[in-house]
Amino acid sequence: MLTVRPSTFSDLVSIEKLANHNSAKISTLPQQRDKLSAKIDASTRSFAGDESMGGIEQFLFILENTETGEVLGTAGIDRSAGNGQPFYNYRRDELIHSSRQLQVNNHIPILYMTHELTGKTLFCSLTIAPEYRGTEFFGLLSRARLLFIGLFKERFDEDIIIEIQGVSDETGDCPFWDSLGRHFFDMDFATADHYSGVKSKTFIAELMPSHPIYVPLLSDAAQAAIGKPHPLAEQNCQLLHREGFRVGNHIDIFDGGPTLGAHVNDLNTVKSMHTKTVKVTESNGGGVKYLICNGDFSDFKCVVGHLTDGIGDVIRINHTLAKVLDVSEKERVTFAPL
Amino acid sequence: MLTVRPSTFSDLVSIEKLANHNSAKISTLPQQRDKLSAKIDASTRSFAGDESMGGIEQFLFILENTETGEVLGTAGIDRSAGNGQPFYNYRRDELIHSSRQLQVNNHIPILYMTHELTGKTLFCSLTIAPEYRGTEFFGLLSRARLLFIGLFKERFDEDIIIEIQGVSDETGDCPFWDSLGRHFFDMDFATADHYSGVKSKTFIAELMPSHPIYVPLLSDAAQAAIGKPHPLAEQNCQLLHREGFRVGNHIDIFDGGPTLGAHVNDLNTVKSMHTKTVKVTESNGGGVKYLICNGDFSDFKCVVGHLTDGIGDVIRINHTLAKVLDVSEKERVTFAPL
Amino acid sequence: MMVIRPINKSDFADLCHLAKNTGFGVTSLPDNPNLLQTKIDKAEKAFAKKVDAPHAKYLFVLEDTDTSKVVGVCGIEAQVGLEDVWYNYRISTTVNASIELGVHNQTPTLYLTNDLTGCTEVCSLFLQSNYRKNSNGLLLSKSRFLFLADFPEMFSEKVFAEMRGYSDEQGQSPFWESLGKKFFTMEFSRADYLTGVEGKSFIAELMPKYPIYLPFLSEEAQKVVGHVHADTEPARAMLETEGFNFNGFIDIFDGGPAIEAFVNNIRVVRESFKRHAQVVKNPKVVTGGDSSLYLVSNRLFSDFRVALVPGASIRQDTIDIPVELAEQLKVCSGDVLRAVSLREMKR
Amino acid sequence: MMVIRPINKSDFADLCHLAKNTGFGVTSLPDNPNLLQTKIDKAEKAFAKKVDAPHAKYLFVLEDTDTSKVVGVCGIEAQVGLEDVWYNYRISTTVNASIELGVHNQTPTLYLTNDLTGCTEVCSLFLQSNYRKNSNGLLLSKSRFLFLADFPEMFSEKVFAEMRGYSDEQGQSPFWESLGKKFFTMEFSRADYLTGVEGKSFIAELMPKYPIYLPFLSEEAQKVVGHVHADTEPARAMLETEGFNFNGFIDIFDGGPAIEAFVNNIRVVRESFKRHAQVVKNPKVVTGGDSSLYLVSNRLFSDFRVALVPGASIRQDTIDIPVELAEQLKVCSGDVLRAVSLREMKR
Repeated sequence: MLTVRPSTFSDLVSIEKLANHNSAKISTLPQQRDKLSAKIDASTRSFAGDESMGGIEQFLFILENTETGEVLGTAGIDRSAGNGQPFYNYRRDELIHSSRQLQVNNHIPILYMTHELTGKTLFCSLTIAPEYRGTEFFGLLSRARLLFIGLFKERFDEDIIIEIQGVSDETGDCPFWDSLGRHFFDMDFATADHYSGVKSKTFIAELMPSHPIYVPLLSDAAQAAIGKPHPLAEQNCQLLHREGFRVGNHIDIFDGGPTLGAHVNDLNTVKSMHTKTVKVTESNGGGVKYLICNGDFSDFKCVVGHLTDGIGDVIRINHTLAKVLDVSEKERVTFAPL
Repeated sequence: MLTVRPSTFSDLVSIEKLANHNSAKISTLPQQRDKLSAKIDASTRSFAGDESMGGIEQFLFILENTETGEVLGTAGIDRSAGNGQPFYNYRRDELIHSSRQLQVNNHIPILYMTHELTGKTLFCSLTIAPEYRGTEFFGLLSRARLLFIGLFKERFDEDIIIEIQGVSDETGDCPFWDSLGRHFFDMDFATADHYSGVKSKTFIAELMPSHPIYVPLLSDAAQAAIGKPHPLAEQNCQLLHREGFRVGNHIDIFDGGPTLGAHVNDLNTVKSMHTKTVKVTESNGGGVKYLICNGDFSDFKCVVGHLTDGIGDVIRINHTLAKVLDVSEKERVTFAPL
Repeated sequence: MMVIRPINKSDFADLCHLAKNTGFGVTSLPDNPNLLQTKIDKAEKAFAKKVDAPHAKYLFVLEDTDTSKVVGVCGIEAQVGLEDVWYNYRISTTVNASIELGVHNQTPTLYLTNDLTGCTEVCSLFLQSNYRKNSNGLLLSKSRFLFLADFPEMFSEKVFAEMRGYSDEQGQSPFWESLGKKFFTMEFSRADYLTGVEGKSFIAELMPKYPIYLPFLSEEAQKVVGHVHADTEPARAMLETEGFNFNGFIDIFDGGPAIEAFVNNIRVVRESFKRHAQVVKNPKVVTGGDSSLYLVSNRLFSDFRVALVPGASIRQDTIDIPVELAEQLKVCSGDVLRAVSLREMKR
Repeated sequence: MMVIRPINKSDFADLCHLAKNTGFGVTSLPDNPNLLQTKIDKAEKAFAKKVDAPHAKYLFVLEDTDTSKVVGVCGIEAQVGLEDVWYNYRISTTVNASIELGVHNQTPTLYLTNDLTGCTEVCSLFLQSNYRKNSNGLLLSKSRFLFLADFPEMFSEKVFAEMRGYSDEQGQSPFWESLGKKFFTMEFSRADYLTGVEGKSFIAELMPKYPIYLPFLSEEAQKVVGHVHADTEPARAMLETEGFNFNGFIDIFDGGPAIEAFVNNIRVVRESFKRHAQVVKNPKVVTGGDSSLYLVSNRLFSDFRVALVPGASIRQDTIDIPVELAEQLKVCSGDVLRAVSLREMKR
């Protein structure tokens, strides 16, 4: 059965393989073993409730085939975007350059560097094995995080954000980068993106231009790429949009990709989730598919399973499900429509 | 009976008296006869559906005692903030100046000049005779506009904004102005505010500093005044907040007062208003107090009256109310809880 | 005989004729009779000291006294930007460096400034094409520096000249195409014309106020920053030999340089000397070429005159002035003249 | 005898002793032995031409050859800002004007720039207090200009010096209190120290990047922009007589001026001349005071030496050098020296 659970150090090699797969380019998951290892360490401490994480918890979930032990995907939550450092975005704004005398009225879009999303809860590091893309397990992996946040709201910011990879071509060329960041970094997008994953963000303060950027001065391709998702990220965008995430005025400073945001209580999964008491039964039970998770913080588990929800407080699940979720009779599970 | 209706030229002298009353200082209603006259003219054309207004309609309502003919208050709606010119605000943002090496992490609030509220629908020109402040008629006057917008949504922007007068003392000194605009305008707040009412906005482009403003460089009093309403505007703020307006990140460029905003469908009056068919009756009928208006665009009328709302489509109102609202049997009225 | 003198009302027709032939490169001499009349009025007031010195806008003409025709014009604005706003871009350097990443980048950055506000501008230079010979151009241009030398208290200590920027054969300015056009949504020629005839408040309204990183402009635009139009190369070279330098200020429309000098560093000012006039009937016969010519001014404010004399006229204590010239210069023997060699002396 | 020469390893102890006494005004000479050792190492490499010329950081010492003690130090950085980032504020003018409202306001505005990147800096000047007499200060400071004159190809054509800004008796800098402190949240002395010992990336991280309108600073801060500390007045005056000018660049921390000159405009460079050495046993008896002193350099790069000789030693074709001095200067009769009067000649 495919299950979402916290990552552990024993997943390191599997995750590394996933991270280095070609299609992972659109993910924010780091590709270097030491960085991955640090990320798993931070996650382990975060799930353990380690107080020294001090509000910058970083959770990394994995999607595992419990029968084969295979790791099929990852999904992360950073409690606090920027992880204690400034979180950079461009904010889109517009100035009107207007002259009554000359009857000119020009709307000039401008990009301002901003840190205002710093500290919001960030969804990140989403990767899934290519053969599972487009399946219900993609939804499971991505949305399991929403159940987790819904269960433990007090541990997260009330605003959730997620950065969507921006437009780049097969060779990795990124028109927004080529027209903007490249002038100041003197390197291609892939290299800058790599540094962004592995270095402290000091270099962004050092290298990114600090003055506002007039959009009309960027190349046409760059202007067109502002706020546009990478084709490979469109499925995820669709899912997020259905979930209640909305495109705001923030874009990525490197590739111009959009940042989606939502108030936690406006998210469909959070609005529609219920918690009921378990009755373990033999039968498969029929019903419709739900996301189902246990209520355990450190040993969080989430799967797709069949349920029949009713009016009472009791819900029936079969043995297999109960075992995978690690819940017994009278314990409680949380579920939301798939 | 106190009624809200469109202004006419015959109201000019009465409005002028109101506008020049001391307490009107917190209103955006112009005080000069020629400006007032132009405003009434624009309003008359807007209520008449004059196409030449071309999306920059300006509506001016008055609160009249229909028995005495006395004008007791005004309230305006500009279809399009800025009325075709840029609408200026400062937008509050924050940059994090952070050095890991030195363990410094400073949040620096910054004000950016922005025109992004240009074209949204603006509530303005609210004035009420002092003896009616604090009565239900203040709510009538202010909220009648919401019924109007709720009835004719397609004629307005879906975002409604309203600027609240910022902090200044009895002598008219304004700490935000004194610390910022004054350096560049070389005049006191009252004079600049006056020009803002009577001149085209070219002078703002010419005189306001164009670079972002670091808030920590302003005086303490100016910093404290950012986003704070004038004490006299607090009652109105309260009402607006109850209505669903929220403080955003925009402030007035002159006095630092807050700009409130809401999506039209999020406003309580709009959400709770109903339109039903009138049955005129003799009895006073009892019931509770409602805001009640007719559905007429050019001859809009709104009053406070008693109703008993039920399940059917018919609502009873007495003769007096019907007369004041200018509605007959079988016509429709719109109402919302007071 | 070629003589520099203040403009006056009777020059109106000649000035209009000149303005017709300037082309759009000379913003300050628009082909617009009303404006030209205003300029003449202002200049007359300036020479009559009827305006405050900082607001004075002087216009001089070059007259061919044989034909009594005005064939050239040049101007001095005592202090620019006191009524309207004077804009330039200043080229600055932004360095972005990260030792950790081994990156060290210099990015030229344009800042919109009003830094030349209050400085003296030499401007409006135009010489009729058939008179572009016999040092007339140098006489016309450099005569202004003698005026500055004679009346320094009327001017700023810094003087500058805006040079027409590069444009191609079609008259297109790559700098404008890449920057100004995107904000003004009009052709260069129209914007250029408007700055001459409308106030400058529309610049405050339309021009981008935040700094512009040069790499955002087209490569052609980047190349021409601080470069002058081919026709203006000689003027630039002339001013540079006089001690003017490019110090990073460029025109906001076409990217042409504003070159500047401290008045007391201008060669004409520095090397000029005072000497008594000696009116003579039969001047010494001139030998040698143009290179030995001297500019001579009569040092009169309202009746300012400058002409050229051969180097041989410069004596130990006096300057020989032929009778006919003395009349044009309005000088008698014994009057103190200011003189300087027209060209830099070889050392 | 007082002689200027390149620093070397054996000067470490003396340099540490000097650094202890500089106070916090001299950022480039921090009281930190490790850093001083690094500085000596870098200087030795520079004089040995083991670094690329633009990256060279030269340190010279003033040695009292009678005691073999180093009593002063001064430095030249060939080109600043090539490895780290060199920051200044540049004071610019913003004009806000509305003809309609009759307003015309000039607002001084500070732009954070890196415009001095690539220029040569003279720096690290410090002279032990009991040696502040007998023209030792002038010898120490001006000897550097002879080095620039002898090896111009190793330096930028523009040279500047940052002058310590104003601070009050308590050592408080009003400019820092009103600006830097609000962004660095630390005391001036600490920030100043950090720029000397840490890299400058923290400036990129903490400093405000948008322009600062000067009226937002306290009145005290506005007043001291471009002003030097009282102790630095003589140094500023000295450099100004050498041809340095304030051109709007100030220190981002204390608002002190950076004053600049083109190398070939520095008086010492401009007036210096080359002449053959004539080693003499019995030098002419000196009459007259300090004012007739001349700086003399041996024009050797790695073994550079400068000392003072009386004006009487300067002959038509040669310079008299007493035997003892010849040994210190490492010159023999016939070697070509560079000389210049220590002070500007009266004209």
